[in-house]
Parts: sequence; C-alpha cells; structure tokens
Amino acid sequence: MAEQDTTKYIVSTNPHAHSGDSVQRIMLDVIIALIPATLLSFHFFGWHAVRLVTACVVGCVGIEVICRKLMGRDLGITDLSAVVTGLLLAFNLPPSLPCGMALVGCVFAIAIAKQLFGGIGYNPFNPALIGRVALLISFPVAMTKWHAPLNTARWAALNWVDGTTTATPLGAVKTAISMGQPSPVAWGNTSMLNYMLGNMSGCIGEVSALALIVGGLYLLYRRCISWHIPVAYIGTVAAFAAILRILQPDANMPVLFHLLSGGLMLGAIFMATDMVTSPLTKKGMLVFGIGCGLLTMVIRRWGGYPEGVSFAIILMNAITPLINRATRPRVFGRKSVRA
Amino acid sequence: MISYVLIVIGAVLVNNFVLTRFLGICPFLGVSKKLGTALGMCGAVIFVMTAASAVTWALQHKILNPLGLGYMQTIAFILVIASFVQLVDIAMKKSAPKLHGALGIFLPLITTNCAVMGVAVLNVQLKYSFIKAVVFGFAASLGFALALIIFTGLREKIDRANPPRAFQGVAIALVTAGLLSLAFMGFATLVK
Amino acid sequence: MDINNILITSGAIGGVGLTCGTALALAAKFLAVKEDPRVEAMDEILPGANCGGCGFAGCADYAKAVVLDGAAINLCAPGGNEVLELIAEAMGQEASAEEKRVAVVMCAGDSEKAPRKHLYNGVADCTAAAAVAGGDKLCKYGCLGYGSCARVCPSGAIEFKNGVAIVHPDLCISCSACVRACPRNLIKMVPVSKTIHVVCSSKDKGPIVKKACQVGCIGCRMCLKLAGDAFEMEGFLALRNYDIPVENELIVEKCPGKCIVKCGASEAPSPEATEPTPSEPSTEPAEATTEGQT
Amino acid sequence: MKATKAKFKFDGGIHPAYHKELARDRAIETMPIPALLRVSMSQHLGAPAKPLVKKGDTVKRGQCIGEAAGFISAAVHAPTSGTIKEVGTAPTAMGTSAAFIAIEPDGEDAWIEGLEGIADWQNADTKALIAKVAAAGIAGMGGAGFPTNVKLSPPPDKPIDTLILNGAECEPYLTADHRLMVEHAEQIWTGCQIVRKVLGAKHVHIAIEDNKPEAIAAMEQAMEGADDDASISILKTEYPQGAEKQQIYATTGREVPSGGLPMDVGCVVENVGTTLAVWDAVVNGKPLTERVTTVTGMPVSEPKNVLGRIGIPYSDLLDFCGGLKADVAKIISGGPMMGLAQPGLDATTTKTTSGLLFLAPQETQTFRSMPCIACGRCVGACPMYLVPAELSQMLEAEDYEAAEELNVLDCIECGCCAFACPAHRPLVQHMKQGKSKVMLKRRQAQKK
Repeated sequence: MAEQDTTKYIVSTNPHAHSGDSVQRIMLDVIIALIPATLLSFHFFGWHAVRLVTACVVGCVGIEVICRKLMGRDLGITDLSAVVTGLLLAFNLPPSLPCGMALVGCVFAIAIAKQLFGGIGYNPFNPALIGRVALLISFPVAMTKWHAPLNTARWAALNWVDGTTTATPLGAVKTAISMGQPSPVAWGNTSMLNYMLGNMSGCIGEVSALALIVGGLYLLYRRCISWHIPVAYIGTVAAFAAILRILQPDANMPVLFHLLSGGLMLGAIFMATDMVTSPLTKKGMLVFGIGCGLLTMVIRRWGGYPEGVSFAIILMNAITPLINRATRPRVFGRKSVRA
Repeated sequence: MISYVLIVIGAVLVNNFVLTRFLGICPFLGVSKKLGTALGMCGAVIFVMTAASAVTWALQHKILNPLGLGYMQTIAFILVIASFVQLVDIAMKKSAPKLHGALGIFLPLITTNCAVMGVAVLNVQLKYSFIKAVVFGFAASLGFALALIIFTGLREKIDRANPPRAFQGVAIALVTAGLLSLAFMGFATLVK
Repeated sequence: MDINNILITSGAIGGVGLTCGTALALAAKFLAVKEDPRVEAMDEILPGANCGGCGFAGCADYAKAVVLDGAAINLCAPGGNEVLELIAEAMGQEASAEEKRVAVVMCAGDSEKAPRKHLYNGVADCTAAAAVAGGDKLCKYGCLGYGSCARVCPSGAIEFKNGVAIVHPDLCISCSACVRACPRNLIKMVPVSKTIHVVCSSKDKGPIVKKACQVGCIGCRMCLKLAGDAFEMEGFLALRNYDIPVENELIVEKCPGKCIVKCGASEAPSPEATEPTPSEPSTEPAEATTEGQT
Repeated sequence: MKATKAKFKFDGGIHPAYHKELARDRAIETMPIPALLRVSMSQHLGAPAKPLVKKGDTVKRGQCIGEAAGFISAAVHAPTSGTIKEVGTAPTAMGTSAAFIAIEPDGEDAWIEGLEGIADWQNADTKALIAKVAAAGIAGMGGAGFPTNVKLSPPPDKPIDTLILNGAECEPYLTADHRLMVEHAEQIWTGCQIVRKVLGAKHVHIAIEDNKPEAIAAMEQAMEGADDDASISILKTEYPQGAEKQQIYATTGREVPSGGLPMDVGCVVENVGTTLAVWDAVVNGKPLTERVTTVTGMPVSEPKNVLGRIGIPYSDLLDFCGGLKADVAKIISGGPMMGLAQPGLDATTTKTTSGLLFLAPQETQTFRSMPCIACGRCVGACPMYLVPAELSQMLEAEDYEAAEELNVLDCIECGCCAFACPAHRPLVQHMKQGKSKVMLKRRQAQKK
C-alpha cells in the first residue's frame, strides 16, 4: 500500500455508485428512437427529406459550436442534444422548404432558444419547436406548401417534387369547415392505414404514426420517457375530439383522424416529452399532457392555424415552471406540501 | 352573452395586452421576479384597469362628449388614472406595507402605464357600451395578469440560467418574453 | 374662439381634477402611515452596494438600524470616510476617521508549492471541498482555491493565480465579505498602508508544514529576532502585529519559510510578484461552480 | 416463526448493483490484534468522549479509556490490554479531526476484572439494564452511531409500542449484518428481547431484505416459539429500505413526522449488530470492543467479513484481507451509497465502521457535472419525496431561503438522487451544504 500515490484517490461526497446513465446516452436513445421515422421520411419524401435532415442536423451542430466558441465556453456538443434538435426541427418542416430557410430555423432553435440561455438544461422552450414556429411566422407561404408523398412511379423517375401542391388533411378539413363545406377527407380503413403508415402530405417526420410509436416504445423501454405525457396528451385529444364528434358529427372529424393526422404523434412522443422543458413530477407531467391536448384541439378547432401541436407545446413549456411549483410532492412525514 | 365571452377571450389570449399589443412592458419586466409580488401587482392592475375603464367611460360619455370636449380625452384620462393609482398606492401602503415595499416604484408607474391608458382609449375607439367597457377592462387586466404570472414562473427558471454575460438580466428576460409572445401567436384569429 | 369653450373646458377638467384631488387628500388623511423621514435620508447617503459588510441585510436595513436602533455609524466600509462624515452629520454624532482596511489572503501555497493529497471530485466551492475528507490540500490550513471568496466579492477584487486567491488592494472596498466566505479563515482585514505580511496560516509544527508547503511558516522565530515586536508568535505560527511598523525589512528576504512578503498598494501580495498585472484574465469560478477538478 | 412480507413500501428508491456475492458467503473471521491500535474518541453521534488515560498508562481490555461527555455521548473502552503510546488528535474517517488514544497491545489481551453480566435479565430492573448498556459504550452500529442507552430511555410522554430490528443492510457490497444474522441469530434474538423489555415494546419486527434468504431462515429458526407479537418482515430489496424512516413506514405504515424521531410514532429502530452488542453487554457484561467490518471490493484479494477490535488502522485491515490485486481509484469507509471516501488508509475502525470498500478505476470515475436537464429521475428516486432537481439549483444559486421552504432539511442524504442523475450533478453535496447553511442560519436567528 505504501507505494500507492494517494493523490490519485478520488474523494467525493456520497454516493459512490451511479446508475451509469448519462445525458449523452439519453440523447443517443432519442436519436435511435427517431431512426424509423427518419427512414420512412426518406421513403416518402426522398431527396428532400435527406436534404432537410442533413441541413438541419449539420446546421444545428454547427451553430452550437459557433455559439459555444463565441461565448468562450467548452463545446459540449458531445452530449448530442444539438443532433436531436436538428432531427426534430427537420421533422417539423414541409418537404419543399429551401435549405436556407431551414438554416434560419436552426439559428432560432439553437442560438436564440437554447444557447442564449446558457445551453442544454437552461432553455425554457423546446428549441426545435421555437425554430419551427419562428419559420412558420416568418415564411408562412413556404412553411405551408405541402406535397403528396412519393409513389413508386415518382421514385422510379426520381421526380422528387411534382408541380402540384396538396393541403395536409388537417388543413383541407379546416378550410372546408370554415367555408361550411362537407369534409373533403374520406375516412375509411384504407385511409386509416395510409395515415398510420404516413402516406399523406405533411411535415417530413410527422406523417408516419407507426414509426413514431415504435420509437416511443423504444424510449419507454429505455426509460427515457415515462408514459404520462404521451398518454395524457393523446388521451385528451381523443376525448376532446370524441366530444366534438358527438356534439356536431358534420363539422368534426372522427377521433382517429385527429390522432393520426398532423404532428400529434411526433409532438406527444418526442417534443412534449423533452425533459428540459417538461415538468419534473409525474403529476405535473399529466397536467402538462392534458394542457397540451386541450390547447392543441382548441387551436385545431377554432384557431387560425390548422395544426396546434407546436403552439400548444410551447405554451405549456411556458407554464412548466408554474406546474412544477404546483405539483411538488408531499414531503415524507409532512401533512402538506409546504413547510 | 357570447359577445362578452369573445371580448374576454380576445383580450386575454388573442390580443393579450402584454404579449400581442406590447403594452405594460415596464411592470411586466419589473415585478416578475417573485411570484408573491407578481400576484400583488396583478391584483393592483386588475383593480386599477377595471375601475379606470368604468370611470373613464363615464368621463368620456357623460362629461366630455356632451360638452364636446372629446379632444381633451388624453389629459382628462391621465388625470383620472393618476389619481386612481395614487389612491391604490395609499391604500396599499396602509393595508399591505410589505407588498407595497416589494412593488416599490412599479406601483406609481402604473400611473403612466400605457396598459391602463390603452384600455381606456380602446374602450372609446371600439365604441363599447359601459358594461362591455368594464368587461374589456377587466379582461385586459386578466390578460396582463396571465402574462405576468406565466412570465414570473419562467423568470425564476431563467434567473438560474447561465446566459453569456451580454445577455444576463433584463436582456435574456426580454428574449424570453419575445419567445412567449411567439407562442401566443398560436391563438391568432381564435376570435375574429 | 368662443370664450365659453375655454370656460367649459377648464371648468370640466378643473372639476374632475378637483374631485380627484379631494379624494386623494381624504385618502392621505385617513390612510396615512407614519414614517421616519430620516430613514429615507440615511438610505440616500449610503452607497447602495448592498454588500452586507455592515452585518445588516443591505443598505436599507442598515439605514433603518442606524436611525431607529442606534446602530454604530462607522460600519459602512465601502462608503469610507466620506459617507461616515455624512452619516455622522445626519445623526449628529462625532465621526472618528479610521484608516482604510483591505483584505489580504494569508496563504501563498499555490498549486506548485502546496501539493494536494487526493483527487477531489465535486462542487467547486471551498466550503463544500473543505467538508469532504477535510479538504484536498495536504496543508489543512491552506487556500483550497475553489473561489468562494471571489464569488462573494462585490468589486471583483479577488483573482486566482495558480490556485491561490490574491486580493487586489486598490480594488478592495473593505466590505469583509470574503473574510466571512473563507471556510479556512485565511483572509484578514489589514490597514492599507501596511505592506509586510506573514502569508501563512498553518499552526502545524515545522516538519509538517515543510512537507505540506514550500512557503509555510515553520515557526523558527527568525522574524521576531530580526524585526522585534512587529511580529509575534501564536504556537508555531508567526503573526504580524500591524500596530508596530517593521523596521528591518531584511526579514522579507531572510524568512526561511519564504512566507513573509512585502507588497505595495498596487501589487498583489505574491511571494514572487513578477507579474503585477495578471497575464491571463481573471478566472470566473462562478461559471465552474459544479465542475469537478479532473 | 414464519417470515411475512412487509405490508408497506415507500415510494421512490433505487436498485444499485449490489455485489454482495463478494463477501456474502465468507464466514466471519477474527483478525489478530495488530501492532498498534488507534482508538478515536469520536465514534458516535454527539459529543466526543473525554480521554481518561495518559501516555505511558497501562490498560486492560474493557477498561474505560474515554468517558461519555454529556447526555448524547458514549464511553470508549480499551479494545485490548497494553500501554498507551500517545494521546493526540488526528483526522478521522469523517474527515474531521478528533482526539484519539494509541494503544500498543501487550499480547496478553487480558480483560479487566470485575465485569459481570446479568444472567437473569428477564427479571432484572430496567434501569440496571440501561446502565449496563451505557457502561458498555454501545452506539448504533448501523452507521449513524446514536448512543444506544439514550435510545433506550425515551421520555415518559413518548410510549414505545414497536421495536424494529434493522437487518435490511440495503447498502450494496456490505454483508456484515447478513453474516451476523446467519451466525449469531440466537444471540441477536436474545439481545432483541432485552431491548424489547427495556422499552416495554409490545411488537417486534425483524426487517430483512428479501435478498438474504439465509439470514431470514436463521432468524426464523432462532425465533421458533416466539410470541405472536414478534414477526419477521421481509422487505423488497431496494435502496434505502434500511433507512430508519423508510423502514418504520415499510413495517408499520407510520410516517415519522418531519424533523421528528422514531419515538414520535412509538417506534425504536435498532441495528442487528447493536442488539448483538447489547446481548454481550448485558448477558456477559462485556463492553463494546470489537465489531464485524466487511472488507470488500473488486480490487481486494480476499474480501472478508472481519471481526476486529475497535481502532484497527485501515491499512492493517486491508493486509489481513490479502492486500490488493488490482488498482484502486476510491477507498470508502462504509457502503457505496452513504460511505465516506477516504484520502488514504490512515484512519482506524470505529464502532460504526460497517465496511471498508475499495473501488476499481473502471467502477468509479471523476465526473463533470452538467446543468440539470429536468428529467425528474431524482424526484422519482427520492424516498423523502423531495424535489432534488429544484433544490440543487436553488442551492447552487445560494438561495437558501427558497431551499428551506422546499424542506431541504428533510433530506436524509441517502444518495438516491445523485445515483439516478444522468447529468452527474453533485446533488447530495448541494444538499449537505444547503442543510448546514440553513441550520447555521437558524442557530443565528435563535441567538438573536
């Protein structure tokens, strides 16, 4: 023992054991969970999906590096959070969006929504959603130009974008309802399957509910997320949609249509569960999910935008500190929450 | 009835005084550091804005208009609102000295607050009836309260954040307010 | 222009104003709160740095204490004599001027001269580090270098050089915040004109000190022999008696422990003050609060 | 006697890697007395004992060499016969300095005369029994070291109806209590009955985690024919089932009020090692001079459960276990969850040294903590239902008032939060610092 150099003994406060989890590992798990949806987006939108995903991931990581350098802090990109933000931002963009605009989104997401606050952990809002909402407000035309997914013929011809644009199902329904016309979307088993797989127009990553659910199950298995937010969120949307459908069957779409179309699955499984911007306690997560669901449906039904997932989540992000405050657990041995 | 509901939703969410009309930014930034103080400020603003709506409506329609003194609107309103805030100030100093100390300079600042003046002028511009004017004043102040309370929660988080030196303090608070305003854009055209 | 118009206007607005004024006057009368105007005046006099050096929770609290509870008037160190005179005048008391005192860190054991005994991994804060296995420095009296003093310094006067704190006397505002922050009580307030210090606080015996630090007091009493009453012993540690000037400055070179130093007001007290201005920007320990030393 | 599953279970908790297999099946070995013993005067919670001997004195085993100083304190006895080499101060395993007495053993290991037990303890006076325990200098051997005689004398307005015997040993690696239960179940049960009689407690629960079937079986056998009010509660294996408040909840469903003691809910918790010491003191009249310490860890050549005298230097303890076979990155006095990291092997064993653990470099690293990512795992893990994430951020910003409002003082420093934290935040350190700052503030406020 005598020859052992004591200066290499690590001394720290207890505990001396650790679960072995790390932020990096969690982010890696999220990336793995996003792979099925990424691949399906490549399938449905071809080159444009590849282009946007690459632009956003490279853009986000690059901007993160630049910001950290400018701030004179260590790079910290090894935590992979910028990659996750880039992927999620790309998933929230329409296929024909120019790369330059996507980069503007990256700047908003990483520089303004994240690094200005000090980087990972300090951002009050989900960076990817801030990027998307900023783009939606800055470039309303480009951000609402939708294309039908590729079919075999277009794949064969490498015809990435056909000249015609189509509305998203949610958009088409909203326009029709606001004009008092019957719903333009026929709802049957075929369309349900298509929606499930993602064979519809929309943002590149949000279309395939199936791929997103598979990713979500992986995250649940890895305990990266808990069931509370997705279940509360999707459940609230379902309940709300069901009530609307019962009250006014003509003016409202069926429940499954609301669940499978638009960005609900992407939002509920990947965006609302972002740890940094969602509540700490299980109770708080339920409140958060329910709030997201209500706001989403309010905006979908009565708002100016056909889709309300992004806004709903950012709005709930904003009141997350208040939810945390209100849902602190009762301390062991105390009757009430407060001292 | 439905028109009152629309007024409330419009003033609280769609055209939120702070986040969409950008009125009342000064107390919004100044009193958002602690929830207790923020709640006190909300109470004061709700009282002042609702009461000011009523009084200025009466002033406009019962004194200025009959006398043809519409052009004196601004001066008369400032007079009334300033007195009102002074009144709240004195009353609060007596009844809640701690809160008074915490609100500090921001209470008298409501005097010159564009939010109170704004609600009075908007009432006249929108040709609201007396009840609608009071409801609008109340709803507008509720909107202010909502924004202030949400922001106070966020503020506690960003006060512990680690922004670059140039952005510390009010700068990062303003960035956050901007992002919050971005989120409120989601309510656009909820009520036409 | 119709004279009536003017009359009506002024009458109406005047009437409104009169009503409001009356209401306010009544409110002021019935809801009046008594306040001592001197407290406010005192608050104006104080610098408003809220450093807490006086022992009260900020300037306003001190102002209240001075006026209402008769607290001592000479507690505001940052204000200096100027503020003291103003307070004395306001309170009708006699001002007794005192020499400005500045903080000096009584340890020079930097990372080269004083080795560490283990690898500390935890919160980068001196109090926290001192609580884990007695601190990671071999010398159990020495500066741990995790910047607790620099973080509380309201004037940014404390710099870390090679893992040991150094106070810049010309930036120091005498608030003593660092004295309270140091878990090892290494910082002392000394008169600004005194430039010779014993920069060691180890009460250990000579051999232990020698093993733990290259610039430690070994208790040889050389300073007492050379400079007489300007130094005194407390156990195995020499202490500087600041009431008596050091006549024989040779002691700075002769001290076998190399722990007696001389430094001017513009220089930081460093045993080898080769660089009066630091070559690297002052460290910002605030940004590294939770970073472990790896 | 048949063991039953505990009815309750606290929320939270974690499942660390236990590694009990290293020393679980090693029978307790008695270690020969080393060349020098350094007995600390601060082996328990409360005021350190006052040394009664000086350099050059000769002492016999069991002779009182340090007397209890104050109400919450415990006497210290010479662990063997020999000569006093030194009375001085040195850093303890806790990192603080305390007085110690160094004894050079004479090899005879002669007991002091006049030690008598109370063989007929069933009919003995309660006061006499407590006096025996006090005279033996017994302090809680689970880790906290609360003087046992104080625990056995609750104020008359706090009647005790339940005695809980803590055999959970929820700390990973440690197996000392497990071995004691397997090898000395009879004596533990007798000691338990003595304590029960002193307290007048109707119910007795022996709480053991379900990863110790051998210990459960041994206790079942020892308690054959016990009355119906005694029972063995099997706890689910989860850290911290052995924490006092959590264990009381698990066995009785009672919550110790915040800031309160177990006696506030009519309970007393004793460690199995403590009851064994009580048996030894009451039945044989012997003061506490030895204890079982688990020396374990991957780098240790032969992990062992060592029965050694109090005051053995850690380096001797390691040598008895064959020294090291691999590199060591961390030395821990106690278990990995609540033990204290040691800067070396200079410290000596005390009445509370339940283990000496060596961790290899691949098992432990230095961590760079990251900002909190609000994953909420600490909230799920905290057995006191606190919000460590928020608390640590408040404490980092030195906002002690806010932390006090969020009940930082209720933290038991069990380490669950930091274990679960993916950002490697030093949560327990924040809590410890916050607690001491808040306590300091309270004391200052009281003075005013």
